[in-house]
Amino acid sequence: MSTRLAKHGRLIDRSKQIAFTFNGKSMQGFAGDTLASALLANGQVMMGRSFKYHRPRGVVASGSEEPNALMQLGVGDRYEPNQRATTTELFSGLTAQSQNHWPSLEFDVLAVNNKLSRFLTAGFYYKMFIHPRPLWKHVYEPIIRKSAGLGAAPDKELKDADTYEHFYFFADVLVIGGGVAGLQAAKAAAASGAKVLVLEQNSHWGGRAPVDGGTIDGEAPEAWIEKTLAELRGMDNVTLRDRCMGSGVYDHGYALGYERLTDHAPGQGGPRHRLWRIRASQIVTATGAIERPLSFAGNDVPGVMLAASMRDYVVNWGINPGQKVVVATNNDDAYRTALVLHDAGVEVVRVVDTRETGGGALMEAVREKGIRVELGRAIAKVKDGKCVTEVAICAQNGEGGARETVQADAVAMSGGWSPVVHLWSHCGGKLIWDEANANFRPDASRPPLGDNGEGFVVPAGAANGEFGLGALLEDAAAAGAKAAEAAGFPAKSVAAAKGESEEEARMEAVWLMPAKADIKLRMKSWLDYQNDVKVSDVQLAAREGYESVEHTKRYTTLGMATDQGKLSNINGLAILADSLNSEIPQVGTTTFRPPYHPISLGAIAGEARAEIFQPVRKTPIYDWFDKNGADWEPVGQWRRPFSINKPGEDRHAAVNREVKNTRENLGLLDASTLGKLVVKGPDAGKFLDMLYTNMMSTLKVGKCRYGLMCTENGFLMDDGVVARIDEDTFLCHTTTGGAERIHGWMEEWLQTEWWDMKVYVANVTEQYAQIAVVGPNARKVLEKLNAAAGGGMDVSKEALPFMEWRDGKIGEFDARAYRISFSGELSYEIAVAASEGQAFWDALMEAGKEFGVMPYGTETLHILRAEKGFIMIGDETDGTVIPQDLGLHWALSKKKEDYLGKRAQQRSHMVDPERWQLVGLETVDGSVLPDGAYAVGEGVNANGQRNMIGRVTSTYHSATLGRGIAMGLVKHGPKRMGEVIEFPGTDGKTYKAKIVDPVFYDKDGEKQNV
Amino acid sequence: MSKAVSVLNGARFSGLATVEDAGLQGMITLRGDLGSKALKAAVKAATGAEVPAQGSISVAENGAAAWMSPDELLLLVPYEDAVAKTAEVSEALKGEHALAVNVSDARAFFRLSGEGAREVLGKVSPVDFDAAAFKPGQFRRSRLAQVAGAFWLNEDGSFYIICFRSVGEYVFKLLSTAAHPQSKVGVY
Amino acid sequence: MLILECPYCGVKAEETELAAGGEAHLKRYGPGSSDDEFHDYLFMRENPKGVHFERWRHANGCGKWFHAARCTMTLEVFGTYTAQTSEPPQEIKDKIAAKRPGWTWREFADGKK
Amino acid sequence: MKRYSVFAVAREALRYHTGWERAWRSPEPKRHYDVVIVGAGGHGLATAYYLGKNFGITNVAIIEKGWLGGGNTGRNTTIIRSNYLQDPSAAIYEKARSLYETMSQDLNYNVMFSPRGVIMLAQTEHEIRGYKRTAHANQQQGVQTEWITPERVKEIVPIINLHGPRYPVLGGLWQERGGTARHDAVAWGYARACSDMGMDIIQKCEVTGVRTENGRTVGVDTTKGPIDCDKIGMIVAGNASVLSEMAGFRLPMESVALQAMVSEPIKPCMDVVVMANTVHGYMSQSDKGEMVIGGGTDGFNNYTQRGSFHHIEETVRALVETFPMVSRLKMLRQWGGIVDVTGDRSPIISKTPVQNCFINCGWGTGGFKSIPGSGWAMAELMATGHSPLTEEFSINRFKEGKFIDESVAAGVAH
Ligand SMILES: Cc1cc2nc3c(=O)[nH]c(=O)nc-3n(C[C@H](O)[C@H](O)[C@H](O)COP(=O)(O)OP(=O)(O)OC[C@H]3O[C@@H](n4cnc5c(N)ncnc54)[C@H](O)[C@@H]3O)c2cc1C
Ligand SMILES: NC(=O)c1ccc[n+]([C@@H]2O[C@H](COP(=O)([O-])OP(=O)(O)OC[C@H]3O[C@@H](n4cnc5c(N)ncnc54)[C@H](O)[C@@H]3O)[C@@H](O)[C@H]2O)c1
Ligand SMILES: Cc1cc2nc3c(=O)[nH]c(=O)nc-3n(C[C@H](O)[C@H](O)[C@H](O)COP(=O)(O)O)c2cc1C
Ligand SMILES: [Zn+2]
Repeated sequence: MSTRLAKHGRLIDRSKQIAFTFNGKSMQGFAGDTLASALLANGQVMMGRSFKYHRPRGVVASGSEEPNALMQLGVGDRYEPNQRATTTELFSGLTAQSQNHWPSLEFDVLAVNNKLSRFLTAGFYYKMFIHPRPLWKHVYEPIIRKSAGLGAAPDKELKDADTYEHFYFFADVLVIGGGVAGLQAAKAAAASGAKVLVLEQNSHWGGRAPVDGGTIDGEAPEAWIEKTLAELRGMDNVTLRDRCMGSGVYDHGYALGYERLTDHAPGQGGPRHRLWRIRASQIVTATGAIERPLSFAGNDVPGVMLAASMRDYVVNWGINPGQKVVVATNNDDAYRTALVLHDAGVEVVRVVDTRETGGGALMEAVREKGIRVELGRAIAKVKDGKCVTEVAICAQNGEGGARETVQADAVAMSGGWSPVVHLWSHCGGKLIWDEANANFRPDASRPPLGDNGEGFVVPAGAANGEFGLGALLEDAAAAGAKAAEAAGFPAKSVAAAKGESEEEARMEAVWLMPAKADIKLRMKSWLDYQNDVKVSDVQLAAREGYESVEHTKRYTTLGMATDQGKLSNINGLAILADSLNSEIPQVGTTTFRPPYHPISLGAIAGEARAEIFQPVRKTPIYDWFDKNGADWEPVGQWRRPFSINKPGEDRHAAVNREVKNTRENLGLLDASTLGKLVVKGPDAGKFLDMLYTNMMSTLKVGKCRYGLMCTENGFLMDDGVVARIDEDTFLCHTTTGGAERIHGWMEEWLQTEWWDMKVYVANVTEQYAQIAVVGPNARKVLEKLNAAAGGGMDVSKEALPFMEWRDGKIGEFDARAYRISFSGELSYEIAVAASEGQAFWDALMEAGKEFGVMPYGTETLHILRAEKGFIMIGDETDGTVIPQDLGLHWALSKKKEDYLGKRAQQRSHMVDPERWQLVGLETVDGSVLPDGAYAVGEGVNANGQRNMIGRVTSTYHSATLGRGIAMGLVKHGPKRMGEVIEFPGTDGKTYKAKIVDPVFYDKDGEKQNV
Repeated sequence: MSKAVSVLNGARFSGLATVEDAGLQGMITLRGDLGSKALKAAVKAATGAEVPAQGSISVAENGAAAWMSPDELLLLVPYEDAVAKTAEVSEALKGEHALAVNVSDARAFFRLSGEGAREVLGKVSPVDFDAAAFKPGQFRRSRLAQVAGAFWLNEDGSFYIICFRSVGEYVFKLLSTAAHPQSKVGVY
Repeated sequence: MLILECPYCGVKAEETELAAGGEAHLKRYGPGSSDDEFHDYLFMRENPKGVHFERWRHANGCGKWFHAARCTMTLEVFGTYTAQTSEPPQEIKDKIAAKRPGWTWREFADGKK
Repeated sequence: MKRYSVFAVAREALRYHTGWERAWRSPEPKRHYDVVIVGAGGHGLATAYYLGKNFGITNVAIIEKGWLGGGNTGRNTTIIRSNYLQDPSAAIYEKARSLYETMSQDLNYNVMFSPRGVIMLAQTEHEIRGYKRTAHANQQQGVQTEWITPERVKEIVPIINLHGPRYPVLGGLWQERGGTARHDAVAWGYARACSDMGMDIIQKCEVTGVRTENGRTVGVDTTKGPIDCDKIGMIVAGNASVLSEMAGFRLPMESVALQAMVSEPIKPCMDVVVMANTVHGYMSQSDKGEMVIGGGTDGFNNYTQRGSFHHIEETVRALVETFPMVSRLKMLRQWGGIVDVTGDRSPIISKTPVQNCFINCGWGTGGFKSIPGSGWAMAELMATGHSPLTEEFSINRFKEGKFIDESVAAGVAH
């Protein structure tokens, strides 16, 4: 039962009370508390349930390594599962709920799993639930899924109430970690003039030192930290960020910083998280070290804590961790905890030290306080329960017999320290085994390599395996200087601050407690708390042949929980090495992957949500359509009206109306999205002859020609009308999707293959608003505009014949008019400056009234072209179709010996007469063929699939003809005119369709030539 | 004639920095041999500015020339003069292998000004905006979040930003979001 | 997240400003070439563990295509150079030779001039 | 071999699980094998398994440079479906899917095949047409798929946002018997069965050379010494080019990084697999509770098993937009794998210019789902020299221009 002490609490402000609730209960904490410290202060030792066995769990650590104390935070659109109580700063109104239990934390039905733990060992599910087959999906899996998972999922309709953003930053030296090593390294690097960025994940600087004591330059570490911070803040080549975690180190010096701006003060406005995208020449990882638990039975009972963490709770937050504490250790550092506890008035019942020879100065200091220290001893077992009550002590060197039982309500354990090597390792930094401290530390000779092939990460301080204050400050100063040097800033040698801490006796590697613990104890000795992986599980994995550390990890899930094994990895692989009679270095570690500590998906997505999730490209007439009933359809990044619906009209009715009206009166289409590429130069014609399958160099100035483009692989990729502007200038129209693609395609060939050609290309797509004026009345409306303006371009049949273009004035507007038609009607495509696009559109709509003008959308465009048998890129083509399939031989120049795709089209499969060919399709009953339907032939193929002989490429209801029309690719199609073939629908019906000529309407093209 | 409207039609947002429609701006894409005398002369004549050095913009009274690539410049001229000046430049470069096209209407044009300008741009563009790294007169083509864009820094600390017309609205919203009054980073 | 220096505008561009373009120095085969030649040109790709020459476009930038010499195992960049060449510059080849003695790639190799 | 069952587990529990046997032996290599399979990924192991099961060929070594299942089989997002468009693809993927249905029983190892259903969202008119086309094709190919309305999509995936401002959901292609499986277990289950048939799985042993005599393979060189064999199957995914180089032929292949990530585990909230190809992200929830998320490949040749972060960003953006509730979940871990991408993004299962040397590669971003079918067909090809399922996947197709292009209908092929 822990409570607040009268003394200590360097991080809390006792004058500021903060109210919060836990599982509905209101509680009080202080400013500066973490949720974990506040809960402890309120006597809440049990904070959650474990993943598999639903065992009661309390907080074991004080930082981001915490595996147990995970909470559901917040409500409504700010709800968030799996938040660590230890990294959650307390704020008033905070609401927390413990997770993974039902109905309550105190009483959890699934705690039966604990009783069954003997059956539910590692990998049990691979061996069970095999029979009977259907039960897995319908019974077993649902049950397993329900009991697994941690926090409750957010509401299905949750819309995050917060926003997020990204920020790019460039630094010569990035220092990750704001402990004394980080600060010392930063100071050394900054002195060279390098631009330095320092990231500290916590809201307070200095790391462990203020708690661990010792002196720096003769004063308390805290004083030095304040001074150094002040110095660094004073330098304009240094940037310090707290609450900002170095989340990952990526190739070429890229690093992510995860800044938590409002987690400690929700709803204050502004982004919640900011993801820093940092590019650094050099990165110093001064990320400290993490204490390891000891593996003894019941080491997961609430009240059992890491020794240094318990010390943190006392010193930083003034927490009284218990009345009677047992300290268990294999090293000297834990004695600091004993001292701190004693000094705080907590009874230390025992210090149990596995070392026969015990420790050094710190141990003596403890003994002087009259605290009982027992050497060569171990914890045999902590009695199961919702909190510590009894601790059995035995000889370390035995099976756990001959126990002495002591009453205690808390246990502080220390199994030694492991440097935080994650960020060093993310990009391939290698590790070496440090025998003396029994841990993996960075191997300076094998760092991760940057773009120049040189190392770009330098470890510093405890993160580099240097634990003594003196040594680690030296190490850090050197690291900072080295990084600056490598970044091109020769160090002005900064002497390291002089650190002094008690001499420490050598620790002893202890992986199991007691050393020969029997199976019953091993089945209760936890390695990975959150995923409920015990010593016996790793041993089982080894026995069953999952010998690779990667197999063991995946078979037992060791280290796969949300703490990513920060506490368990080393202990686990030591057990594995032992079971394999191998050495720890031989077994090796699993791969370290970002993020160091989980980061919100919101932060990763950044600002890109809702309206600016992705750019929407809009034509100059967009707003008009939006106001006038546009039924929008995304076309690439553009948005185009599928149809323009009158009030109360559905899209189908609208389309039929638009089609009819365009054929009978006058239709307007916003064709601005069509690509427009200017191609200019003495070699322009020659160049286009290579790009298009047909001849462009022979095109006369003033005329237009329809052209096809193929990939080098022979497949049709784009089409459009090319206009010759002058002797060496062409304007090439592309499909809407094609503009950027084809522009890039042209540049690619000009730059990388035919760089001797004198050709320039410019993409002028968006310079123009291009409007198709279509229908029998097209000429009338243009002439009316001209008349009104008194003169203008002559748009008569004679002056502007089909497939020609002219520059001039249309009404008030400077325009270029192309007499081209994708509908078979009399049609002009008129380009005006985009800025005048809306005005021009308005003029046409106004003048067109008397001629029955109506805008039409993409669907009508498709139907009009289909009625005329014109192919559509993306419908008739899909990346596997060549022009020959579409009967476009007329567009394949015989004269040219080469064009892109020509060689490909000579390959055996491309000239195969069995290829499906384009035809028109007419349903026998006039109905509309289903989209994408396939025509079936006789029998099945070698794999028992029904033989298919064709497919529908586009199909519509033609309002003009009052029936369904379609185009399709059919085996030997053109030779089978009149034949009826069958298309089985997915609706159970079979559609019969007659093979016909693809031109359904105005076969001789009368209408467009008037 | 006032038929012409800029894509943002005068839109403006004020937060960490001020984002505003910089209105209609004459722009001419000029491709050619940047070393040629004729071209230098044509640029001078059209804009009053010299051919800029790599990665920079040279500004004159009422015109400017920006370096787009080794064989491309963007000439800035008054909107009304764009058509005429495009013709002049083409005329002046007759005989040379060059291409001049009016792209004034294919662009959206912004001004980003105020204290936070560097920071705001730093949220959407993978470019170092540290005062030591990005100086007045520098011209950079890069990314504005998900679209291509170009920008340069003026003596007064404001930026001009250019993107394609069709995404003008996206970029305006993007910059406005980045300029949220409570999103100060505080590094520049 | 690679950074490559664009040889045209001198910008140290990050990957998001670039577009990767696959194997460099391909020789185009058109009509008249054998099925094998054409097939190899279109599909046979160098895919080495180690030194590789490849194409990139400074897409969100000057728009130019350029070449990069890069190690596919360490991602070390030996150098970038313009696309208007059918062979890597000697000094880049030498630089690679210094760091990867005995390297070979298609017809190019250590020591070969 | 001791069979796995609830009774076996109960029995073992009483003696604290001390009696379990090794799932597979770790033998030293013999001097000669009838067949050497290079690569102990899912495809290599499945090939070996069916060589034994269907053709009685058990003098087989499976040689693995790392740990078995540690390649892409051990790092994929486990989507299993067979709703492919082209006949050859549909045939082999459906064969595989149907074998998955009974895999746990065949192998006596619970691979947790979970036919929970897969939806591919249509978010453009073009996608609608593509998926309707696929549904029609699948009907003729004996693959059960169905075009469903947005309302139905919402029923099946309550957490989805149908009305995203950018790309509203217009419907989907639904394969009810698609799903996921426990990827590691697939490799382990096959390994256990192979080992039980007397095959040798040799881990931490890299093949460094392929020995040939007058156009025939005779063996391989490895870091554990030379091994003779009559036939070789190269089944090494991202390393295919490296192996083919050793054997003296080249492949129409490039190796690039594909990344994936998982969120922290939460209670069940999504019972199907959803793929959103327009915005390019896909997501499912594992039995342990993490949201398993993947997206697109990097653009450049890479052997590092690390990808570029901006692809993770694009994927996450897409999913936050499609499933707004994930915004406040956290990314727990990200990783990459090296996928083998061919000229038409479809696999190669084929004889090679070298006699008795067979190759199976090019599964790229989508070969977990095909493991049993591919193994089945590859075994048939290696044992008999012919397999209808592999016919169209031969290397020669590139010369003839006879491609198998799946990008036609769906953007991606995970
Ligand atoms: C991130 C990601 C997500 C994916 N998602 C999906 C998905 O959702 N659905 C799906 O169906 N597919 C998916 N895939 C694809 C799928 O994972 C692969 O296609 C499939 O696993 C390939 O299996 P394999 O056995 O051919 O290759 P691998 O599993 O990679 O096995 C090849 C083995 O060969 C070994 N090897 C290589 N060289 C040598 C040598 N010289 N000597 C000895 N051994 C060697 C390797 O170590 C490796 O173990 C995904 C892939 C990735 C990377
Ligand atoms: N005596 C022992 O056995 C022993 C062992 C280990 C450490 N120590 C003590 O610990 C201290 C070591 O100093 P140090 O500075 O090297 O380590 P430190 O632990 O004091 O400081 C590391 C700092 O880095 C921060 N950090 C870690 N990962 C981060 C990330 N990804 N992003 C941002 N910030 C991150 C931490 O919050 C912490 O503030 C000394 O006081 C030393 O005496 C003692
Ligand atoms: C379907 C799937 C689910 C995974 N779930 C987890 C998980 O819950 N926790 C975890 O740490 N890693 C998880 N991983 C990732 C693995 O830890 C590992 O990163 C991945 O297999 C790649 O291996 P590597 O990182 O060792 O290279 C998962 C991987 C896959 C394919
Ligand atoms: Zn460039």
